[in-house]
Amino acid sequence: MPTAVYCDLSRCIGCRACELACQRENKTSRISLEVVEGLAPVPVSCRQCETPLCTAPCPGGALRYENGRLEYDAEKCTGCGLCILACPFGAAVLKGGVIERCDFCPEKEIPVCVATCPTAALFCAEAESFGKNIRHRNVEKMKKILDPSIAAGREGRR
Amino acid sequence: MKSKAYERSIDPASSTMLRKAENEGIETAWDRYEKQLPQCSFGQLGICCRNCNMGPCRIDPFGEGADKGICGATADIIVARNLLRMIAAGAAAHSDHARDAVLTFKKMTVGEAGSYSIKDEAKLTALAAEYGIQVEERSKEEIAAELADALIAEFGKQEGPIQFTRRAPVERVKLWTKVGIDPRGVDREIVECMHRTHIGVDNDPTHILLHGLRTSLSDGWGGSMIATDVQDVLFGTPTPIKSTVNLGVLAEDKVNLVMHGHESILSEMILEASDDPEILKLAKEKGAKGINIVGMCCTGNETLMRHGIPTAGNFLQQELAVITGAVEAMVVDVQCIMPALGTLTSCYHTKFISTSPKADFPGTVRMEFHEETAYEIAKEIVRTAVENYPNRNPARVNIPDEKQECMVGFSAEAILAALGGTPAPLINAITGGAVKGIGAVVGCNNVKVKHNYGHVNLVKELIKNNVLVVTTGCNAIACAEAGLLMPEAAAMAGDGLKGVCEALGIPPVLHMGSCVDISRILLLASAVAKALGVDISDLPAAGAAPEWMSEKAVSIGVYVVASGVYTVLGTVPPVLGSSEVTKLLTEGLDKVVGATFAVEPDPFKAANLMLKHIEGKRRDLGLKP
Amino acid sequence: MEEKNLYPTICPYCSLGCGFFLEVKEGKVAGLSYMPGHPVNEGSLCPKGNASTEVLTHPDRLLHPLLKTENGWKEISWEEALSLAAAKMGSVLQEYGPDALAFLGSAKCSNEENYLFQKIARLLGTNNVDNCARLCHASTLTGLGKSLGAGAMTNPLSDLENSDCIFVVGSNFAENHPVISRWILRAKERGAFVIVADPRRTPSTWLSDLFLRLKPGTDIALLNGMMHVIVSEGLLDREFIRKRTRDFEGFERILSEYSPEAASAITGVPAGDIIKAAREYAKADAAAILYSMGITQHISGTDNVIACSDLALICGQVGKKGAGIFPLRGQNNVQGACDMGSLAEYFPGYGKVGDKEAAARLKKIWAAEKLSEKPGLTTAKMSEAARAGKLKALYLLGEDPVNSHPDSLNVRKALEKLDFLVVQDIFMTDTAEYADLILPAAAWAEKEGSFTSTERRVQWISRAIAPPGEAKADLDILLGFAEKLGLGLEYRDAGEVLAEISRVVPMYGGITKERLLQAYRVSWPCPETGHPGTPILHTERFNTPDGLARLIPVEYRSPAESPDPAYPFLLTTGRTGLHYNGGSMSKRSSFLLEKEPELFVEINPSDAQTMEIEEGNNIILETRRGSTQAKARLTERVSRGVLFMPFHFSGTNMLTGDALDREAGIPEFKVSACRVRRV
Amino acid sequence: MNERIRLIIADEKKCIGCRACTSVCPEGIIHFSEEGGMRNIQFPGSCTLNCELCALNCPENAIMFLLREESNIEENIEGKLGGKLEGEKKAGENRVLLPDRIISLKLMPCRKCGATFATLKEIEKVRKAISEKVPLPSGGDFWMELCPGCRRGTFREKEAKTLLMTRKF
Amino acid sequence: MKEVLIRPELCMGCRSCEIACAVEHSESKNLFAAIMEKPTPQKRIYVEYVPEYNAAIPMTCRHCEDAPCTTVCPTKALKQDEITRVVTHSTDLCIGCWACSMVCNYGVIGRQKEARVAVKCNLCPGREIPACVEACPTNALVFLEVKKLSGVKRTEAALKLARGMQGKAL
Repeated sequence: MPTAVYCDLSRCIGCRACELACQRENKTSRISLEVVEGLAPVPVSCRQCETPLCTAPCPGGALRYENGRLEYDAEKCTGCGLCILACPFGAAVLKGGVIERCDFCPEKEIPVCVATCPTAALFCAEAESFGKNIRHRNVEKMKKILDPSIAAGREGRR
Repeated sequence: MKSKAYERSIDPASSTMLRKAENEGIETAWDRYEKQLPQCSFGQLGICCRNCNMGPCRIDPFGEGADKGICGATADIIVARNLLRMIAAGAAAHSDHARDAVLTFKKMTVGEAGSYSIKDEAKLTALAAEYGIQVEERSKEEIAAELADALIAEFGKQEGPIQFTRRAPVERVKLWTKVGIDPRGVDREIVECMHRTHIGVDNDPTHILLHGLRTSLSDGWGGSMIATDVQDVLFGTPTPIKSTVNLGVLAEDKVNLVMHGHESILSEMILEASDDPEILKLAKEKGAKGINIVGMCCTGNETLMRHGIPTAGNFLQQELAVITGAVEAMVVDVQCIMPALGTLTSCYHTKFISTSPKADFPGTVRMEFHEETAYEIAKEIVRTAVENYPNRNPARVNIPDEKQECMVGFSAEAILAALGGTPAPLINAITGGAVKGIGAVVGCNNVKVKHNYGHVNLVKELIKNNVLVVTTGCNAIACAEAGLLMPEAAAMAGDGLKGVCEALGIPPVLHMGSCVDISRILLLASAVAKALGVDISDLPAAGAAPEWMSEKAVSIGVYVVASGVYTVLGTVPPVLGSSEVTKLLTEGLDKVVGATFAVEPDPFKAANLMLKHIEGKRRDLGLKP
Repeated sequence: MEEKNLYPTICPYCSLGCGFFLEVKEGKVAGLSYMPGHPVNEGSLCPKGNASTEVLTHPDRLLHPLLKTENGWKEISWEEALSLAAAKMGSVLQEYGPDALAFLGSAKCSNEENYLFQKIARLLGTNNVDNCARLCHASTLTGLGKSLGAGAMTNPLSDLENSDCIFVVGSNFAENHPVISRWILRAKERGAFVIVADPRRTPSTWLSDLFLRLKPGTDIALLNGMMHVIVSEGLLDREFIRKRTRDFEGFERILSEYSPEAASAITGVPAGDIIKAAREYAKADAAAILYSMGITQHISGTDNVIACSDLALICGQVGKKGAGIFPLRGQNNVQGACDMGSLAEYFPGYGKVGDKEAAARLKKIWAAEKLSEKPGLTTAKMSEAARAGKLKALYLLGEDPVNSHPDSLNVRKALEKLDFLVVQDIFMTDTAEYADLILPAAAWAEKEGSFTSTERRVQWISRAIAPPGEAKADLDILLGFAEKLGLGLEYRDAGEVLAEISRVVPMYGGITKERLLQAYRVSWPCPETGHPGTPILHTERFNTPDGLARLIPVEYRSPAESPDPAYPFLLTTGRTGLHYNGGSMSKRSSFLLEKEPELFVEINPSDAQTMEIEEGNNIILETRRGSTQAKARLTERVSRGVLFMPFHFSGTNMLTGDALDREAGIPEFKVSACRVRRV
Repeated sequence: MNERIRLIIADEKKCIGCRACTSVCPEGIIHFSEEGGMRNIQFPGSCTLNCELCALNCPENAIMFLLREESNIEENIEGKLGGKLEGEKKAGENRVLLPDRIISLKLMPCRKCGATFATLKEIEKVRKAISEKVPLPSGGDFWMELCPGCRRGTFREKEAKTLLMTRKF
Repeated sequence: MKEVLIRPELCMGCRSCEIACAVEHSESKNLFAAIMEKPTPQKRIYVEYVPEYNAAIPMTCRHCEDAPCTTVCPTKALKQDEITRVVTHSTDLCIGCWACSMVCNYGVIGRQKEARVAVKCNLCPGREIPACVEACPTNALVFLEVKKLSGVKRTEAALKLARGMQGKAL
């Protein structure tokens, strides 16, 4: 299941609970949040790309796309850090010879950043669910502008 | 975007009428089809279900959305259920037709069906023998009465086989029994279809389809076959006869009465009534040179093959006949009658007369038909037509010139007779390789296919390859219009078939009747199989329905396959939404009944599929390729 | 994996009362787990909550009682410490009388501890007992007390999801109570309209549908302006006004001066927006008002609160699902500390000091001979009295007035002037530096007791781990102290204290330790055993003698200080998401500190440009009371002429004024005139 | 097992300066430093450890070992490196002691913040690897010129921009 | 430019547009063949249901000006034509990072599971009218310039008014 931690930016209040929870769980925070111009908070973490560029230069096969997800094998990692140079998002860091990137907190039911997010802005889901959420929200908005007479008409049709 | 008239039909007469319609701003089935485009994909794939009011439910064929209905039915279940309901409806149409014929037959024996009589005593005796009815020292009415009771009992038979199924080769019957699809009374099977497809009953696609096979067999070897045989007893078993077809059969100076629909009971009486001197006199008075009765669709096939009454066209030509502006009355009973005729006839002087107690339409003159007063009503109908003659607007009349001669009336008995009373010459021709095999090409018209294009090209391709073609229904009329039903058409056949046709003086395409008469094809196949000492599924034979559209056609297709004949469909049935059902129909059935379906819209490719199948069977039988 | 034990607990930071589990391994805190089943936070936690365990394991924790000597701090035994404290306090009592003593309770301590603390004070004969609610929500107590009869949040937080319109005024909930955003967003998902009135463009405003950027301190003008619209457009709930309120006639008159245009002139909010906000609020089926210290920390704090309450009342938006007034409190037990009577003018359960009946009732239960009938000193007055030499000894229970009280220079002076200062805390604070005696206390998870969250939810915290070193639970320390004083208070544990509380405080009547352990979610009033608690207040009647709410007209008054040519900027203060109040806890989280390490001041980029200040420059801020240095942060969050500073770092409150609300005595932290220059 | 002295031979042409060797060496005897826009990797001439982790982990196979006792060591080295190595030859012994070797590689400054973050050779290698995977048009891998921090920042700014477009307040 | 515009009041929720879209973006462009194809053809228009109104709203790419998805796409797989404003997506360049999906305000960037790439409306290049619009049986989807749609709506409103007046006169 290629899932990733996504952020519904419209809900994010930039509180940084995610960073803190991640740091507590993983020693290094693998999600980084900054509030751009004090107005727009954006968390960045591994996008779990489905055609990950980071695997391209990996010499030992430590990073590979398998079973529909990006797998990392620290045993095989040479610590060369080339993957970090390949990532367009700068979403991973090399620390002590291993790659620190979001691995969904395997020991937890849900990643801690998602669990702790006070506004439920972060969520861990399959990529397509994001669009679905937004569409539903748009429907809610459009609902208001729908002519109430339609509703009456549809009742009859029902 | 409206298609051009010539893109709609290969028949010049039809194209002419379509152009006339366009000029007059008249809407036809083709126009309505184009307004339906694009058609609902869920419907086309058979993955919508309206069997309960939690629904309608539908399955996303691309797997993103719903993969189950509310009750949990998958695409496979929904498709199978929908297909079963189609079979049930088709079987119901045929068998109800049969019921009407048998009931008339029964009334006739007790003298309640005034003008009907037994026309084919030989067949009566043969049928009685099949039912073990004593024939010696009994009047034909007595025999008929007992036979009628026996036949009526077949419909509601709760247990035990339908008698006519035993006409099939023994191997076939054994197979049916083994698989558990040896049918019981057709009424029971249809009711069971409706029960099984009700919410929460049968939900295994294979299990559902097996019942589909059984139901269709109760139609093919029950309903349809009873209809054919009873009509033969009542109206005579067809024998080869010549006539004409196509819209050109309408007469410019006569009262034109078109008989459209399916049941012979009505048409036979109208034919009689049209000869009534009183009516003929009236016609003269009204300025007509006479009364021209013509057939349409399967009623057309019935009167064509029994009486040589000309036929104006097949299913898609029903509106075109009216559009000629020369039709005084369009008399209809049941099945395949477009409700659009109501609006259409109102644009002309044509009277749209509905007669069946079961079927009424918008804009009709209602003249309900009952056996007791059959002749009187028929006379009244003809009179209405005649009286309408003065209303005809000559300015709007345009009867196409095209009419085509044809030789029809090849009932199974007639074929045997043509062969000299024994199937041996045919068997020899087949084993000898002059005739590669038998192709049964049947079915409706469908606006999704250019009118008659599928029919004519498929048949031509088959005879070219020395396959003797038997035909019924709308395909038969299409072939007739294309001149394929003439002995001269042998010229279009391959050398082997040509030789056989010329020797016997028969066309390479044999007209076996209306769509309900596909039972005749089953009998012919059984006869050939028995003569070869094999099962039907071993025969070098294949079926096709290049332009099928009705639920009857679904039932036919299924019983033909269940009887062991490989069948190629020219339009896609609404089953592709289920890979399981599709696989079962196109592959799995081979293991069950020794035959499968194939779908191929291109008639040439379809012919190839059939030829390949026939060649395969020939090889299996050790016959010369 | 080794076995970890999970202990349910409640977050020690803000007043929402979020639940989580402490992971305890071999008697040590190993981490925390989320509690998705908790009705307030549904498992989520803000950054402070996430960092809360760092407090428990921090090396700075006080481990032994400390005595100030000439050679610095000296570790002494508990016996010595408590004897000393009792002796010193006793001698002051003897020499100067009870009112020379003062007790400053803590909104961070449990109900039981606060109860005991004020009981000690009152048994010693003084009402000089107060807590930090004075600094944040005293105006709520007085304001809502006057109009509705109960100074507390009317509905549970989760009820916000049922609101169709949420009007947030003077609250940056997204940073200070992040979990509230969850409920507001949920309401928004249902189509609710969210209005945020704030001088700053805070994260809370990001979630709003309408943002009213008012000038600091002009809340009454805004609220009256909205009410003007509601009255003149006939959007009020006449039936509600007739049946449930009184004094509407006089009230209506005063509004006439606050046309949207007039209000706009004062507040700086476009008149159109005021009208829109008024319509959305009044027309909603259920509308909620959320407010916080932006309303309360003004000299007109009480009036501000009343204005909010008036708005709710005339629209009938109180006492039903999704409609109510939500004062967002600060500390995790600020509600409880007030309920327990850790207040100069209230006995436990809000019996007024001076009310004979209330005193008699208390005397009976306490078996006390007499109780002082004179209202005690509030925090600010304590400082004043100390400076004047009238106050001699002070017992501080987990408070850091040097950092958290306004005008800290004067606070320091006051502390210096004291004869004896006891500070009971978990960390060394700036205040503790002035102490004569420091008593090391247990942190929240190291003791047991009940806490009352802002939504009146009483929750029990069990002891998960032992306190470090010799530190002791506050309750034990207080009991030891009382014993030394010979007050004869005998309770075996917090449960027994709570049992007494349920007899003294009517709305806690049905709340016992056993019940809280079973279902740690009872909302007061819960007058008797078996009562289910009351999530929504005022559904039938208000808590006033006649059951009717009062509509009290309030007038806009300009803040005590306004910008002038000498001090051209308007300085406002508040919290950031990552720190907490004086920061004695949050600044001990390495992570929180790493992200927000030092004092900063938000300044509008165009102001900065004029002053030639660049991002990250150190600048000096000066008010009439003091000056401090901070890093400049250029942002559009503040409008021109406005500065914002968080109050977590020492320095901010050198600048703030000590002008007080005349009724509630709450200081005006939110508005000071200020000038700025580069270092 | 006897303690054997082995020579570490690092191939300057192959080395891209990724530092994998420095991080895996159990004794930390391979050092690196960055100054003046260069990354310097310092290899000791020889190693007594019984491990070849640095060679195993080198993504470019740029490190090899030779036993000092092997004959014709000069040839070996010269043959393998295709160049002459300056070594100290002790009189009377057919042995070479190599001095510490420093491989200096040019670093790439981040186009945004100016801080150096990777060697040019590393960047080149990664670029090539990426382009084999995804047929990026020229300039399609703009991020290669940014340090990871600025990549995050750039991405963040882009997202923020889209967010601010919809945010009214 | 012409856009796929939505008239929710006319939508019956039949999802014909969704299927037509998936079929149009299949190898074979034929329904019966498309359902068997791998990777599964993917729709780029989404019919969302509004329970309160028993109505449905089709949603598809608006081809925003200054489209956010093109801004955040690191590999330029998403590109906007400067003149036509059509936002197109190249599956070759897509690395499946879903940054686009995060910033799309309409939630209309979908995902091809097997190919692991994003899919979105490209207004059916080579077609005069996009497949979804053509498939709509009730004209709830129209392919028009925004200005034109207002024109259509005005005409309709005028017609309605006129009919109403007639009704009264009668």
